[in-house]
Amino acid sequence: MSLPWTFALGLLLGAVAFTMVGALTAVLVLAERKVSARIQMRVGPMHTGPHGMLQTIADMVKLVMKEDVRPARADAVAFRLGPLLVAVPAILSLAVVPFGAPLVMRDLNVGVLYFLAVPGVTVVGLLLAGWASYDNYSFLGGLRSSAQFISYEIPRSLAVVTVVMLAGSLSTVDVVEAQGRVPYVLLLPLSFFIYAITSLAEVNRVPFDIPEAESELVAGYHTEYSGFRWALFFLAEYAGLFAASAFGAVLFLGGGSGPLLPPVVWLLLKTGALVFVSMWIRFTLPRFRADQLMRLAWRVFLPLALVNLVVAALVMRAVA
Amino acid sequence: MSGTYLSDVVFLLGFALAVVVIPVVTLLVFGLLRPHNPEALKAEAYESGMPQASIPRRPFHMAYYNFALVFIVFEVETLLLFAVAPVLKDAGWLGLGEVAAFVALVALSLAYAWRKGALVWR
Amino acid sequence: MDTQEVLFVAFGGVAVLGALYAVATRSLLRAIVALGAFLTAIAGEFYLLAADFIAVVQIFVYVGGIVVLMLFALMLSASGKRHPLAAVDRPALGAVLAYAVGAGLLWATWSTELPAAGPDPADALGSLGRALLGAQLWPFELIGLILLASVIAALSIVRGERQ
Amino acid sequence: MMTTAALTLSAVLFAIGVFGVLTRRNAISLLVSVEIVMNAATINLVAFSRIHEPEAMTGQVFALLGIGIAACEAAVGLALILAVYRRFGSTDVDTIDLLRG
Repeated sequence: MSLPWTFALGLLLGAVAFTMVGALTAVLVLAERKVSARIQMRVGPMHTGPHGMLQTIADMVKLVMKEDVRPARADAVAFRLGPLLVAVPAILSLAVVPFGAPLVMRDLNVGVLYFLAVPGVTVVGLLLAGWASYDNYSFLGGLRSSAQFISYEIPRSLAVVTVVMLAGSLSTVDVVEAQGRVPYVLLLPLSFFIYAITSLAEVNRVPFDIPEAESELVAGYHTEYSGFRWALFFLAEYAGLFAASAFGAVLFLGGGSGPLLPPVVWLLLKTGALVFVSMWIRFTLPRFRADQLMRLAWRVFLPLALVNLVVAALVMRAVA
Repeated sequence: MSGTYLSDVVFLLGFALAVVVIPVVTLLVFGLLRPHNPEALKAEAYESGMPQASIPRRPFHMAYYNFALVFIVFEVETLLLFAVAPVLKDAGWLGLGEVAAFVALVALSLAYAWRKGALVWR
Repeated sequence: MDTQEVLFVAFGGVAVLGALYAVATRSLLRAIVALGAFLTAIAGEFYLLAADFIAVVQIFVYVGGIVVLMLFALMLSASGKRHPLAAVDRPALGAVLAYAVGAGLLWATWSTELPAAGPDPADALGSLGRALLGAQLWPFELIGLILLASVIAALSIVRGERQ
Repeated sequence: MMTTAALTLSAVLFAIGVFGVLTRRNAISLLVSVEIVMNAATINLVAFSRIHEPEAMTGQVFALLGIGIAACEAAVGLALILAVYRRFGSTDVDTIDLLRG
């Protein structure tokens, strides 16, 4: 394919990824409100549209039309940059998900590492947003979120190393191909476990949502944000959840491979299953305390991931 | 697979451009439509209804910095493991031993940080 | 110029502007953000130079790690200051010396006949991994040792200060 | 030619980094400048990797190690800066003159 076409394709798929994340956020927010309502024996939103189906659409209109308030003492540039630096990397990480036709993203030689590296830029955005707001809640929320994010990044990456080891490649397409008929969740159950739990922490989901613990920090780093800038943080959270689930499906559940249905459908089904599990967890488990959270990352998951890596390497060698 | 570097960059540039431009344009366009009524009280920092008790520019918990510090070291070690992971399958017992020695160094760093108490929240 | 060179120059321009802003601005926060932009542009240059692994490592370690560490340090040492500032001192002297260094390097670069770039390896990532486990084994193990040493050093400095 | 372009860019960035190191007094700004210098060096390593035995990847291996060293340097350097800040209440390198007679 000629370069201008590649560029145009990139533009198109970028727009598609953004739209997809937006639509997905709308669906997931509604689903989450309905699922949580069911779990907690309520009915959830009912007024806008049949059974409240159009509630999120109304919310979106409200958000883009809402006044954009900036605290007087905030650092104007960093305050504006923060939400963008949180949302953009989260969506950029979708550029290497092998959805299959018609959503062929890019197969980079280093795709797996790209997926782990790019969302890491989010931390910079969190710190900027929290610091720029000139507000105690935002400041502490930004610090906590970033400390949590970086702590869980290490065991998460170490769990993915085992997948790369087995697949012998850093390309996402190769990883899917290498799984063949046996998905890695069967060969590397511990890696999958570590990946799943640490991913929840990375996207700030319950039980790891201490940075946004309403009872202590109001809304964490986005306390001072309103309107569309606030929506960007929200979008980033769901983009992160979607990307982490899609990668869980690619790395451990065989990606788009499956009988009868086309790959893109299989991948979305597997992703959806992982997203559902995260919602289930959200409304079932209580929140961790900050110290428990950090202890879990460094004193449980990191040693566990190292042991897992060594055992996986030994077993792979012995079998080969 | 070589020779795709240029088109990879071109694709990612297009992708990034779309992902950056869409929110920025949305912000600008709706910036013209949405209300804008600045007011001194509205621009105060939110502190649950009270006036701001302390300024948010103060020394904080050193623990945050300790985590960041240990993080960056382990990050580099993880990336080096990523560099050797794809060839580990064909590297034989010797290659495995070499990587094991490296992992031992990683474990040693972890043990030191653990003993120093850098990995707990105080 | 072909597309590759155009892109290389464009990324280079962003990198130079980011670096200039980072060393010239008085606001420490903006200096660090400009450094982040600079580092991202350099990652693009690495990718164009057929070093995709290095490019991703650059984003991972520099933007996601070192810049974050610098922001933490900035915030820890900013007590009471709304916008921490840092002055530029003796700019004339610095400019003259930097100009001399740069001119010397450029003269050396342009007066040397460089061999043409060889073909990029077919399996670049595999070659990198094999190099680390083969010919470059010592640097690989040594960096593990250096990282261990820096954990010990940095934690000792931080802990020693606390008592 | 890509190699010359890379070396030119590297020389310019190196000079900018040197300017920063010479003119900045704040320790964090100094570290920012040093990172610019380190990156200029890394560009050279990556560019040379393509002209001397591309198959051996020597340049890229050392670029990787250089990034690792930069991370160590930032970790230890910033720990020092914070220790100094807690002792002297400033990150300005000129205020630390206890050894001056």
